[in-house]
Amino acid sequence: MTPISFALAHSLPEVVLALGALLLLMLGVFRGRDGRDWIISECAIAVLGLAFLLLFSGAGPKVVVFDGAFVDDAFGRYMKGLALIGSIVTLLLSLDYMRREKIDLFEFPVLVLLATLGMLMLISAQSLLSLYLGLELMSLALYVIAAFHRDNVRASEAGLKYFALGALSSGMLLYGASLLYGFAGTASLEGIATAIQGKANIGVVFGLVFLLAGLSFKMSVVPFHMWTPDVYEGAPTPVTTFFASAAKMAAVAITVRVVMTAFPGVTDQWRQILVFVAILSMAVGAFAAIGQSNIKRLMAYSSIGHMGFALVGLAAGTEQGVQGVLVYMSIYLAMTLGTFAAILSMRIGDVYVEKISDLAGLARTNGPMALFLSAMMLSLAGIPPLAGFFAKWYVFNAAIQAHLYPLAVIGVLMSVVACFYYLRIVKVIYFDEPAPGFERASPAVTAVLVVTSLLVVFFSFWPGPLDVAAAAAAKSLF
Amino acid sequence: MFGFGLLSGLIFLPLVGAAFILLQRGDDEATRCNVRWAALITTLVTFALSLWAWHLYDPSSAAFQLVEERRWIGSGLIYKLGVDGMSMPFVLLTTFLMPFCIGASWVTIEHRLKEYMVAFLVLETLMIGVFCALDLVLFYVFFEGGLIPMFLIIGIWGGKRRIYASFKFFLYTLIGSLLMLLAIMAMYGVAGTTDITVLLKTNFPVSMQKYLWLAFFASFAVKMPMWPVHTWLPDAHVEAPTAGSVILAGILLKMGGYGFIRFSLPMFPDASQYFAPLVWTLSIIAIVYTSLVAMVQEDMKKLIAYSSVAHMGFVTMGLFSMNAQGVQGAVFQMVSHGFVSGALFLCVGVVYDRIHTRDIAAYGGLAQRMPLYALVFMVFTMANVGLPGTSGFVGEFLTLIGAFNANAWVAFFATSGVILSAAYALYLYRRVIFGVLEKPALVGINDLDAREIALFAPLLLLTIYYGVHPGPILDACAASVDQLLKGVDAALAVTKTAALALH
Amino acid sequence: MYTAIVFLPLLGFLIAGAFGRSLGPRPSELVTTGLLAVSAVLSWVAFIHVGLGAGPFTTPVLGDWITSGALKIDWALRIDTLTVVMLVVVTSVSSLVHLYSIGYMHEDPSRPRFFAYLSLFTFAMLMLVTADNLVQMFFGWEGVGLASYLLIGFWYEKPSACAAAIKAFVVNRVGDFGFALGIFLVFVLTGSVAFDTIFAAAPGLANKPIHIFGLNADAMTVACLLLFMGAMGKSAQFLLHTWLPDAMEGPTPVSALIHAATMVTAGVFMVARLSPLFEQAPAALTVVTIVGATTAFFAATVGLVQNDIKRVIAYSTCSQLGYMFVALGVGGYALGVFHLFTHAFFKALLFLGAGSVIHAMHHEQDMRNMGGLRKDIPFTFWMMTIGTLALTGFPFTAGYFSKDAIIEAAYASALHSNAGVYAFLLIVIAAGFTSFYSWRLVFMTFFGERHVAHHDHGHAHANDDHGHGHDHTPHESPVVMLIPLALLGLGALFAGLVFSSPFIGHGYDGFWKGALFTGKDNHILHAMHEIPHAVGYVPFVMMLGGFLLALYVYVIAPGTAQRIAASNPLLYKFLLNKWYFDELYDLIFVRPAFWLGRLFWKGGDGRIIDGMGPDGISARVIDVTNRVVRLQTGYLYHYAFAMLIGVAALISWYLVGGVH
Amino acid sequence: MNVATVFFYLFSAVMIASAFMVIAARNPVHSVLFLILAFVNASGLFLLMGAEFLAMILVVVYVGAVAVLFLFVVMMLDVDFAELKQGFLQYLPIGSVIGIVVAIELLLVMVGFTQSDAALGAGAAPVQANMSNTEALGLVLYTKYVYLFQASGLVLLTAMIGAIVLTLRHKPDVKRQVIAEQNARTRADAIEIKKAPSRAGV
Amino acid sequence: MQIGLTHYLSVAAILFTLGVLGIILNRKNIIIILMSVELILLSVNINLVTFSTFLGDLTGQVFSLFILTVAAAEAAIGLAILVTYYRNRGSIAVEDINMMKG
Repeated sequence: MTPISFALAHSLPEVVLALGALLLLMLGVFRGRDGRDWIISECAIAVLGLAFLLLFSGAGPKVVVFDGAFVDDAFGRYMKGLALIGSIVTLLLSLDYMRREKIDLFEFPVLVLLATLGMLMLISAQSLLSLYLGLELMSLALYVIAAFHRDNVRASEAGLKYFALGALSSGMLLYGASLLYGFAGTASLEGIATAIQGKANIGVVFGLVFLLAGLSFKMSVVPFHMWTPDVYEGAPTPVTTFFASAAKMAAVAITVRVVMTAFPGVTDQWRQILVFVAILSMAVGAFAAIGQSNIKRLMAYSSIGHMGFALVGLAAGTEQGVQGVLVYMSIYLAMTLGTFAAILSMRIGDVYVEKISDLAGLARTNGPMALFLSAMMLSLAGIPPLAGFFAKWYVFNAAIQAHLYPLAVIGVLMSVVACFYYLRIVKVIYFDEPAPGFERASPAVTAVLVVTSLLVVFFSFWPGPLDVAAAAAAKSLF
Repeated sequence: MFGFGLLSGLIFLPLVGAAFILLQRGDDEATRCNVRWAALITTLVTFALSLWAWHLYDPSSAAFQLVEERRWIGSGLIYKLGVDGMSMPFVLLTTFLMPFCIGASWVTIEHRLKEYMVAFLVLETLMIGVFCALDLVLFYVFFEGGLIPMFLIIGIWGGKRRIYASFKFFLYTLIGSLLMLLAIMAMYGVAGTTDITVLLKTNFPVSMQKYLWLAFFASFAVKMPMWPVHTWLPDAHVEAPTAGSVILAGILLKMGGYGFIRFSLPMFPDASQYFAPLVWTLSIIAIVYTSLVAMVQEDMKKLIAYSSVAHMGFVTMGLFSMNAQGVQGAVFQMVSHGFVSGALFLCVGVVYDRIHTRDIAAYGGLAQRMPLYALVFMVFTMANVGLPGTSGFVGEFLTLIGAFNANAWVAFFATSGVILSAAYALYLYRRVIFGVLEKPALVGINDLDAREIALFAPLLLLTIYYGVHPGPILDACAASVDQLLKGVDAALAVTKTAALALH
Repeated sequence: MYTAIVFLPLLGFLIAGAFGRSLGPRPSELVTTGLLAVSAVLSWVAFIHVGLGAGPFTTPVLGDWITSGALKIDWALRIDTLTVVMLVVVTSVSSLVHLYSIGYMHEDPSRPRFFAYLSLFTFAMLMLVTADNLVQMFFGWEGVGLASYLLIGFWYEKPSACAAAIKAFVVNRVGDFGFALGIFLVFVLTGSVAFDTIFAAAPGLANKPIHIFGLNADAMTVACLLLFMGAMGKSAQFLLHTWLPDAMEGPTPVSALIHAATMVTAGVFMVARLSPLFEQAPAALTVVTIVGATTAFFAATVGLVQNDIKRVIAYSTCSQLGYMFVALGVGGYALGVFHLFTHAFFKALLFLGAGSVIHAMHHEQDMRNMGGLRKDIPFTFWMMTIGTLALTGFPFTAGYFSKDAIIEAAYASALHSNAGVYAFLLIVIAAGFTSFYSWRLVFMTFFGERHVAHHDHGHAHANDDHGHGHDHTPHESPVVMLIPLALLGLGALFAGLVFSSPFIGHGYDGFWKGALFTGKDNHILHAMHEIPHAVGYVPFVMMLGGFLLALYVYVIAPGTAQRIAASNPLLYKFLLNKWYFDELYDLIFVRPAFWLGRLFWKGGDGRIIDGMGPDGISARVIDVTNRVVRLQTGYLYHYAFAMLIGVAALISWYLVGGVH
Repeated sequence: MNVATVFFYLFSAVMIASAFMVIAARNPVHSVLFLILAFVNASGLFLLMGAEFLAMILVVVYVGAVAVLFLFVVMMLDVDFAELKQGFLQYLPIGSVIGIVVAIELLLVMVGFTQSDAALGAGAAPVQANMSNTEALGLVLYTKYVYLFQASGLVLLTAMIGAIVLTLRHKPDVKRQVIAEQNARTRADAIEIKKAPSRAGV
Repeated sequence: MQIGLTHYLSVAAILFTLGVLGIILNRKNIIIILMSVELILLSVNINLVTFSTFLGDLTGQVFSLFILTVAAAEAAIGLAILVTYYRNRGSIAVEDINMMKG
């Protein structure tokens, strides 16, 4: 048994987050409720930033600690980095919004910290037990912040739907986990792989189905996606950002880790499931989004579609595929954060608006923002030379190299359909007659929008680092 | 140049201009003037630079020249540029046509001028990139990226149905290209790289070639456009602003043909041979069918757009006849069509700017008030018809002779297009230029002004010059075409031997 | 010198075209006419030098044009006897027409344009006749087509002129379609398009089979037929003749130059030029004969009943071209060229004379509105009479030598071929018709009652301001118009007499020096002298018959014509409507083309391609979207149900499909 | 058929029946009560399998806390129960068909459920024969599973924060006991003595 | 007849299905959904304990223990959200929760 200090050294970011959350909670409680300032949020950002920096302290080969519950490897660090970025940006974006909506309670950053902690635990989970606990820590915090605008009926409806279905999905995941445990006699992912020994058993496959169903819910892929549009629409916008960014990173990371670590020998089995949900997700994401008029809802369907694309890479089941997923998620993160930053800039007076038609003629009322948002949309559509294209290149390339031709063909066809609604937004921005202009966005929001846009637009000039990092991360899983 | 080569400079120079324009503040007349001049100077300097590149280029060599290469993504994808005989003419065509586009928009674009010029300059970057890229993915990036500025150009500054047209244009071309993207990935799987120079030497299995060929075909056929995937073109042309139509017809269509020469023929020779009858059939249908359709059009731009489809039919037919005349003729036809159809769209633009309609029925008798215009229009109409002595003839003649060499029936039907092209082009000319000037709107119409003359004069001279002396273009691509065909023949011979060995 | 001959008209065109508007009409006229006159003089020099003297055949290369793979095309001038004959014809007639036009067009505001076009035409025609390869010939070929188009449509305000212009161009293109294919085939067969190479290769290609268009055929026959199709178009032969009468919409000098003397004979020139090829393709020659004879007959019948003075001459041209092709078809290339040569003079004379008449009548062209003009315009009358005599083959005029020779040659050929019999019969009949309609023209125009008084002046030329400000009495034309008439009159009278010996007589070999190729079995020139004398008189008899009949019908017993027409209404209508060719073509080509175009556009592009393609797909996408969106009901239990169905589907998939 | 078997069937049957009643009962209060019954029977099944500690926890935590919480909320929300529960049947057929299919498929698999050859003894925490269930759990919970134990602590903390942040309301006009203030009160500021004139009325 | 793995697993499977059905078939009361979730978790617990017993491995029981913990937390949060919703909407009928759809 390794000394606890060793284990803690490898889980430093998590430790920092846990302690930070507790400290900030106390700080918040003792400061009292009347001081509605956001110093807690800024401290939380600092804590997350510290955790992000600490990720790089642990660069090294794969290490499993806490009796097989926790793994520290390049893959985990990569995805944790993404999740942390998502959290940091979420808090940045929330500062202004929460104040204006008068829900700037100190619990929010604390809950975000706890959720992020859950995500990191989830990403590092090496057994079904830690997977479940990480997932629940994340989910419970997310349920709460979805309904955080407690006087808003939409927010509480969003929280309620998210909770009820989330609980169902946890149940499914647990049922699957129990079957896997029963088959393998151990909850360790590597132990399961050893037990399976490359031969698929119907019980194992059932366990796999239920487990992946649970995870699919968190990734919001079809048919476990139904909560997504409602929750995205109803939840406060920064929370939606959080769902679409950090939470997705964690869910995808653990899915990748589960199938790669626990089921490496039965690729054919889980690939069928992934292909099934990937195709459905791409299709539903593409088709349903066309009918939307609320931009948050549209982004929900968009994220569903994008998860489908990411899973195309995973379905390849190769190192290349995992690299593709990593690159895809990184670029998707930038695009999502940028888009939500733009959505958070859509404010008329003190009211945040969410209709796509509110963007009409933005090019003439706010040229730079129009440019940035259009870049985001076209990148989401996967049009070169924007970053979104390279994301698609990686995953589809992996699928092609794995000879998943029909999947790839369906994928590109769906991306054409999806392209339609992204283009429609560009059309609204550039071609339509102007609607009333928006107020000046807060510096943090503007900064996020500018930085992500530059990343997306100029990614093709310097894609090397991301490629290298993702390749290294993917390698650590094999 | 900052560690990059001439071609990089060529590609990114317009971007510099675009950045400069973006930095301009305000919307007063002085700023507009600055923006116009900045755009014009950028395109002119780019053109000058491309002439310098042409000067450095050695037409007698079939190798890629002015090559530059750097790491890009991972192991397989590189940033590699270079030109050979098949791309050099197109680079020049692009840089040559751009100043005309800027000039054509000088006074007609009044709102959102800055964005307009930026869109065009970005488009220029992407178009030059397409013809210079020596990495398949890099090519794809440029190829596909061009959709964005064009989408905006049609959508913002277009006509009544601009939104329909811009979406149709975008999605239509996108769907084809994405299939090509998959094929690129498959090729990457075989060769482990997307370096075009390596891929040109890679022998793809025959069965795989067919799928790859079809995927590439899906993209290029839409772009060309070939029948029956041509319907986006008339809509896009009709709605686009004049300069947009010029670029669309002048350069964007050529990307499809360029793709066929650069990829389909040399990389998939067996499949090309296998599918040649299909291409021929489609080309013939394109020529005859669209010519007939052109005849009954009531919108000038639409008519010219349909005629573009027919002319591109000659290109594809020539390419897949797979002999020197056919391929060289196709290259020439593309270049020539670049400025002829571009000029025709400019012609339409001239009267559109004055009367604001493209309805043929709204015109008639323009010769009376606009003799100069009538002359210019006549020359380009004749070039469009393929009259010997204009550049339009050389390409048509060479492609036809090439096709005749490959299959007499193909040439037979395609040649009948020559009759039809005369019919629709002259019919248009008659309805617009001839007749009595009796429409009240036309009574006060003015002839070409100095700016317009300056626009047309170079095009007109080139049309005639290349008609009687097409040597510069034909020579430029001769060596490369020769090498291409040798490669194709060698590959076909290998396959044939293998097939014989099996029996 | 040769370069100067060819390019001086181009220079004239450029000067008049580019600077005509600033120079003004008069300088443009003078420059173009002057340059052309120089060119004409030089041509005669060349003719004497090369044709009559011992000047060498040369082909100065001006530069390269198209080089692609094995295909190499140069800009070059091929100078041999055939060329110089054509040079002389073209430049002489052209310069005379230029001169004539100064008078004829003197009230038209667009004179610089007109003269520019004329010079452009001349340049193109010269390029055609000096071509050293098929493609350069094609260049000139299409160039003259363009000039013809421009000149026919010169009065662009007239819808009929515009229509005629397009018709001329398009019908010519139909011929060019064959010509182009012919060029391709020749290139495939010989690997070159240069005449020297082709001619050298031709004997080796005789009787060579080729698999083309899905059938096995004789290579040379196919090639020659395709090339001949081009000739048919340009020379307005039967089936492709419809454009020529309509082309009379152009100003009359144009008709004289292009549609009588030069351009329409390009087909004849082409076949003569390609005689080495045609000699290897007897079957093709047979076709040439038949087409020529049919045209000669057909055009003559139609010419019998036309009322428009220019149309009569136009049909006459058509008919005479048929004669030329008969000559070529039976192997008498020199005969064809000779007739071409003489025809140029008398037909140009007739047209210019007709122009003079029209000028006198203030642009009235309908002969029914004329009559009795003999006294008003005597000079024109006499010139027209000379022309008619030449045309009908009155002894020792130009036509007598050339046309009668053709009839004799046809008879000679009839001795051993059915096509020859056919040709002989038809052209003999046509000779009679020719005489009849020619004299009919003269009688209707210059004799009888005056009908000028009641003609509707503004009707035919609504936009032509010519004649305004004049009184409406016929008047003789100005001198600039009469000089060309006189010169051409001389030609019409004496060209035959002077040149028959070198062209088709004893000076044959010394004159042509191999520019025309005749196979070793081709003895037609010899054979035609061996025919019975009786045959020699047949043309004369036919001419006389025609003359007398016309005299009776139009002078002695006016009104007979109407009676004959009334008693044979069907035949009359059939002829008057030119055998209904225009209507037929309209019915089977033009209308279906437009109909198809509309069908393809609305039905093909609109309904099928767009309907099934982009529009259809986007509509389906919207349908799917609506359905998918409706699934998102907002109800928790539906959401949960979807999850359950997902899981159920997956586990059923594995349970039913088994674990793979 | 031994006693264990009998009890198995008894517990199972009652549990399933009450589970069915949980979802089928018209009155939510009844549902909660049936839920408690189901938990108790499950706890019996646990006992049969020798998981005594879990059985107790189930009764204590679930029946004692969670179920009561449910009951509390059901009562508190004061919903008109008579109105609820309609429309259950209209949706029954398709839902139950799918449900039954799932159940049958699950049963099919469960009946044939086999464990990996490597499974026996592969576990991380084998049961020690000489140790009670509670003791064994206690031994591993704070050692092997300390990480998870801490994590579950955080989960509970989160739930706590969540419940508070969502439901706690500060009503400005509600009076609260502030002890410091109470203690700080003096007679002087609490009482005021006023001379009231007699017989003058108030 | 010995009561084996299969029996317990079957009972758990039925319970699981009932739990899921409870969520799907319920129309009126959101609390029933929360209870159905508890049923599902119970079935999982039965599974885990069964496996734990039959494998002679404590992990299953530890797992089950954590599930109980988390389930309690979940119930708390679920009820909290429910209360919030009720305060906003005045109803907890499942059919009323459809402000957002499409």
